[in-house]
Amino acid sequence: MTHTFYVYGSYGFAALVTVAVTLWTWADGRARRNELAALEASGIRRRSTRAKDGE
Amino acid sequence: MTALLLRDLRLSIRAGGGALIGVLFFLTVVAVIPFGVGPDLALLSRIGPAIVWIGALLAALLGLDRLFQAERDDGSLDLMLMQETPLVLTVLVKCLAHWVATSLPLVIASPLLGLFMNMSETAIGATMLTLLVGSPAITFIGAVGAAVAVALPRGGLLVSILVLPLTIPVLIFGVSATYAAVEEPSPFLPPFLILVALTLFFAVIGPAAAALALRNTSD
Amino acid sequence: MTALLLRDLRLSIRAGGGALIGVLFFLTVVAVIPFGVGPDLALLSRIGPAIVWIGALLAALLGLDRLFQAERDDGSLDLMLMQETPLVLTVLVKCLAHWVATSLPLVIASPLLGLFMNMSETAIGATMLTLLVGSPAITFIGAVGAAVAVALPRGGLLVSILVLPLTIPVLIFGVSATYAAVEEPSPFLPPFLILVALTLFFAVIGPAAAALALRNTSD
Amino acid sequence: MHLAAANLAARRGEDLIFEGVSFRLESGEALVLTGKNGSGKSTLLRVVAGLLHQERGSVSFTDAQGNTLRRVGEISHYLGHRNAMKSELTVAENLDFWRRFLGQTHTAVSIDEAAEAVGLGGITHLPFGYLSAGQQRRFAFAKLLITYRPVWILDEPTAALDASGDHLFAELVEAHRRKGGIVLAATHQPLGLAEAQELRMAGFSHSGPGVWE
Amino acid sequence: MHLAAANLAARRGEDLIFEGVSFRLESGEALVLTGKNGSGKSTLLRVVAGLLHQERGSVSFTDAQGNTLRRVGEISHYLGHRNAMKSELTVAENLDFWRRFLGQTHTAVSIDEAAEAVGLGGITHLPFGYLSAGQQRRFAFAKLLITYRPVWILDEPTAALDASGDHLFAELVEAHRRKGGIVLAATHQPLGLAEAQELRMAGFSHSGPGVWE
Amino acid sequence: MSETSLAITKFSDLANPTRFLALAARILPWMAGFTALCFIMGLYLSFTTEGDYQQGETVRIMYIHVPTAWLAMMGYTIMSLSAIGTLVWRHPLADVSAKAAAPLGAAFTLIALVTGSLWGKPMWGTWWVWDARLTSVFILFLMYLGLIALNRAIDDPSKAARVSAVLILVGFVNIPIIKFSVDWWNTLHQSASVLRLGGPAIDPEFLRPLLVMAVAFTALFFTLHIMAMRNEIWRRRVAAQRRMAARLANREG
Ligand code: HEM
Ligand SMILES: Nc1ncnc2c1ncn2[C@@H]1O[C@H](COP(=O)(O)OP(=O)(O)OP(=O)(O)O)[C@@H](O)[C@H]1O
Ligand SMILES: Nc1ncnc2c1ncn2[C@@H]1O[C@H](COP(=O)(O)OP(=O)(O)OP(=O)(O)O)[C@@H](O)[C@H]1O
Ligand SMILES: [Mg+2]
Ligand SMILES: [Mg+2]
Repeated sequence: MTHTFYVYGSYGFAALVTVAVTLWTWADGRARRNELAALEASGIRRRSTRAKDGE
Repeated sequence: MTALLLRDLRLSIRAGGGALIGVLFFLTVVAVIPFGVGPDLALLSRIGPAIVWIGALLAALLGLDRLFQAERDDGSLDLMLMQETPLVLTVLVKCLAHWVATSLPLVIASPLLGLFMNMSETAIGATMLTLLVGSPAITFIGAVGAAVAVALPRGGLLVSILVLPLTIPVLIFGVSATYAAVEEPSPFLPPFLILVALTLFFAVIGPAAAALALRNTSD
Repeated sequence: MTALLLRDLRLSIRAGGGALIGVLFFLTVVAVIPFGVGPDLALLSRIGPAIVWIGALLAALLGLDRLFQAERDDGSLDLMLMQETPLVLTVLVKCLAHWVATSLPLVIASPLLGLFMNMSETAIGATMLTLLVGSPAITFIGAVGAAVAVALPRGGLLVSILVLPLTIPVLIFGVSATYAAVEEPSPFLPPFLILVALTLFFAVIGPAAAALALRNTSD
Repeated sequence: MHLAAANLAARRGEDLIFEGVSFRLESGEALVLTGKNGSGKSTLLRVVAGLLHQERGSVSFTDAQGNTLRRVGEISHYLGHRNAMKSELTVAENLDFWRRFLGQTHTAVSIDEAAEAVGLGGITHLPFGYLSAGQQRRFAFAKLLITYRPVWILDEPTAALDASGDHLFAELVEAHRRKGGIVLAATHQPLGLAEAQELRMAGFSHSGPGVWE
Repeated sequence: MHLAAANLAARRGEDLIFEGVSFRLESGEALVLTGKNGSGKSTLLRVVAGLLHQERGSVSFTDAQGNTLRRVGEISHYLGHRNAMKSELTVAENLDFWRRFLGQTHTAVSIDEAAEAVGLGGITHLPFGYLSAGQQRRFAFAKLLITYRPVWILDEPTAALDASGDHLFAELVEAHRRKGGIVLAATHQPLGLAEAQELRMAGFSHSGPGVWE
Repeated sequence: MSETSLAITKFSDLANPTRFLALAARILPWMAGFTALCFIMGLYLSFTTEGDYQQGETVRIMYIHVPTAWLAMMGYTIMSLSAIGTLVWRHPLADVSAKAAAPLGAAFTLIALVTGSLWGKPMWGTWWVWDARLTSVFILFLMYLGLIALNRAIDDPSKAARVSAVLILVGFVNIPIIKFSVDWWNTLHQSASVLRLGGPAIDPEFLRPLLVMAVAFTALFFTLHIMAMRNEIWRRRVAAQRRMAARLANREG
């Protein structure tokens, strides 16, 4: 009884899903960070920092 | 609170047509199933209780998603939320009204459906009894979904999805109690008592959770 | 008119997650069935097509009754009635949007459901085909009911009496065409063609009747 | 170009609400309906818009070329008690839908301009349901600007508007009239329109016998 | 007996709409909220009625015996933009339901008297949906009379009312105040109330940072 | 008013979003490293241990199936705890935690379902049966998807969180059903042999890789969860700043 297909199928599928979720989470984080940077660049800043700058 | 019960019943007759829609939906389902299983009367009578229960479950969903949405749309919900009477009680009464308007007719019609499905007298009686005892649980669970639907502009399917899985235990014990009544070796009482327990459990949990959801979604 | 289609689709997505919802709803309904009838695979595969069709009916019923009521409640219906574009067309497009949003996902998901119900390839294909062809008919019939519901605010009962019985022929021919495809002796084409005819018939009658009802709304 | 109603009568339920109502509005003119609650203002507007069947009489619109149209609704904007906007969609989506549904016209303004015109530029990305009552009413009014229609039928247009909103509304109506438009409005508050005709509705007319009498 | 709010702040979506709102109303006093569209009048009323959670601050009601109640909603009538009546039921059925649901009080008037008081005696047998906008609003107001509650929270109560309706409304509110009631109303039109305090709402307060920033 | 003073008056000062971000930035590299290490060890162990005399090679599926099945349930439990945080303390981080956990839970549930199916075909001779354990896990999967859909359908995040929280809590009844379904309804599926009263009843030969893999998957879950929470906080921050920008533009213009 080897059932190689089922064993590697399981490991393959698990790897696929975990890698996909990891990549997606990471890419999402990058996109958000870029958005924040873009907002910062366009001069919109967090109110707290704005207040500290005395604006 | 009787005022609320009466109003909701009156509304369901005037507006939603609650009482009939369940029974009609049900007849439609029953009209279709024989095509699936073929004219095999024995088989039909075997799956009869299950079909009646599934029909009741699905029929309870019709209209349930708008239980509180209609109240929100005309502003009544605001007044109910402000009221001293515990919100849980209000929810309970609304559930009751909905049950009387949609599920009770089904319970009453179930002997007729049983005849259509070629079920034996015992099976019909057992189905009716388990439906009577178990169907309120479905309404109570549905009320949670309906309360959540208030936060959604249009509830509908999403609510049913969230709610249906929770009704599965009710279905399981309802059907198995019915079968237990018909098939000799298995005892009727244990699953039936579990069914009663489930209904009581959800009669507490359902309105409480629904009230919680309503309190948290009002804006 | 594409504007209306897009808006209605967008609304259905905003309100409840869109295409995914239909599939999820359906999966939930199907997941409930085995609990009722038991995990008997042979039986499941036999009643499979009927269950898929009943699910489609239920999905169409949920939300369909508010097709025009929602438009009336916020006043959009008035503007639509005043418009030059034939009202029939508007109704047709709204039906189409409702069908795309709720029935089409079911059609697309039906192979998956077929697998769950342990149906054969032929049965799955036939179910998908008959659903694709037949489910619009249910939407069109429902539209008449929805329009009547607007015209007669107290006509709730009437709507269910009107709509559900009319869907029975569609359901019956849909299911029997599916079984004809699977079981050898009975020919597939006759019931299938009747189904097509029914859909075409209701595609004409439904929107026309709905438009007529809307034009005659009491206020 | 003119809008004319002749000898209109309308029924609500079993009762005649009014009868013998006639008016004629030339290009640039406005008619303000006043009267007590329940006197039939909304009913008259809905009859003119074609949303309610009149019992007797007729409404017609004659354009600059002299063509006469019976279905006045088709060339009218109607602003009822309800705003005809979906609270799930953003303001921009709502307006864009109506613009496309009602048919684009080259003389109309863009959505952003319309929002600007009702004093709410910059928040068209918000869902309509998130707005306050007055903001919703203002955007419902913006709907009249995004496609051009010669006749405006307005039912209590300034309900929920603040003072600056009232002012803005009067200006927009005047601009429409200057362009040759016709305005028909029901109201309880002074609308601030110059030289508007006024029609006082009196409610339940009992002079004519009903159908059953 | 008094109604007091201390340092209230409320959020809509993610934004603070107002903060630091305080007032104190003794028995017989009235507070009128004014301000531009979208300035937070309705929001404040909903916070006081307990329909919206405040972000900070507190509202409390102290009755004649000196007992303090935090859930002000329980002793208040709230009249929002919507009328809280079912259009399928008759006016009498609607009012009767609310009277029983809100709890009968011996100081309150009967349904017919309430209908009379809002100037619409004799049509309580009609379905609510058959009434004109102003008639509906009047009956929504009648709801405040059928059970006695010391605090009235009114959001644009006179919207859709005609001149006689405005007058009638002012009289009913004055009568309530004479009996020692407290009134809180948001409005764009002068309500004709004697010696009412006024609170001008300004809209979005920007002083405090949001949670996410 | 400075940010910290608000945080201290309103929330327990342990967890305001800004502080959470700082903490996350510090511990995430360590967690990622630990996860990778565990996986290397776990995978090595699972491919070097003996096959079962009964199940043969397929027993190796267990090292994935069982940890992911546990995590599927744990993910939901974490969501339920967050839901309590949302409803009782109205804590914004709890909202974020629940929302971030849903897709992760769904992913692990999917893995458990698919590996279970892949195990079932050789063992039971069928991909799928409607037995209580399998169906209740399937329902868990549906509930994850439903909750994700619900969260997307409501666009006010704090309202969405409160609404979902109620449903999450009601749906928690499913977790004991999953756990005890094998005992309540005698079915095809294995009953608990590790997580049970009286200690594990499983050969240490299999227990060792199983436990290492379980630790690895758990570490992965928490790493991803913290990352997803951080993303969500950033997302809300972006939205808040955009709104403010729009409002300022509106005011100046
Ligand atoms: C799609 C199908 C399956 C699903 C959804 C599923 C689900 C689960 C779940 C939720 C657990 C955790 C239970 C707990 O902690 O008490 C579990 C554990 C387990 N499953 Fe499955 N399973 C499936 C198929 C299988 C198959 C085919 C086998 C092997 C023949 C199997 C063997 C096991 C074993 C050995 C455990 C560990 C039990 C323990 O030690 O606690 N499963 N499974
Ligand atoms: N459900 C909601 N979600 C998010 N924001 C909202 C919501 N409801 C209202 N708002 C916003 O809150 C602000 C205040 O609204 P509110 O209804 O309190 O104003 P108002 O003073 O009553 O205005 P009006 O005079 O127009 O009635 C508005 O700018 C509005 O955009
Ligand atoms: N759907 C209906 N069915 C029967 N009667 C109706 C209906 N709608 C309105 N009515 C009646 O018709 C009369 C006129 O209503 P209408 O809405 O035209 O009044 P209105 O002048 O607009 O009043 P308001 O100033 O209050 O808006 C009212 O007395 C009302 O009771
Ligand atoms: Mg009117
Ligand atoms: Mg307001």
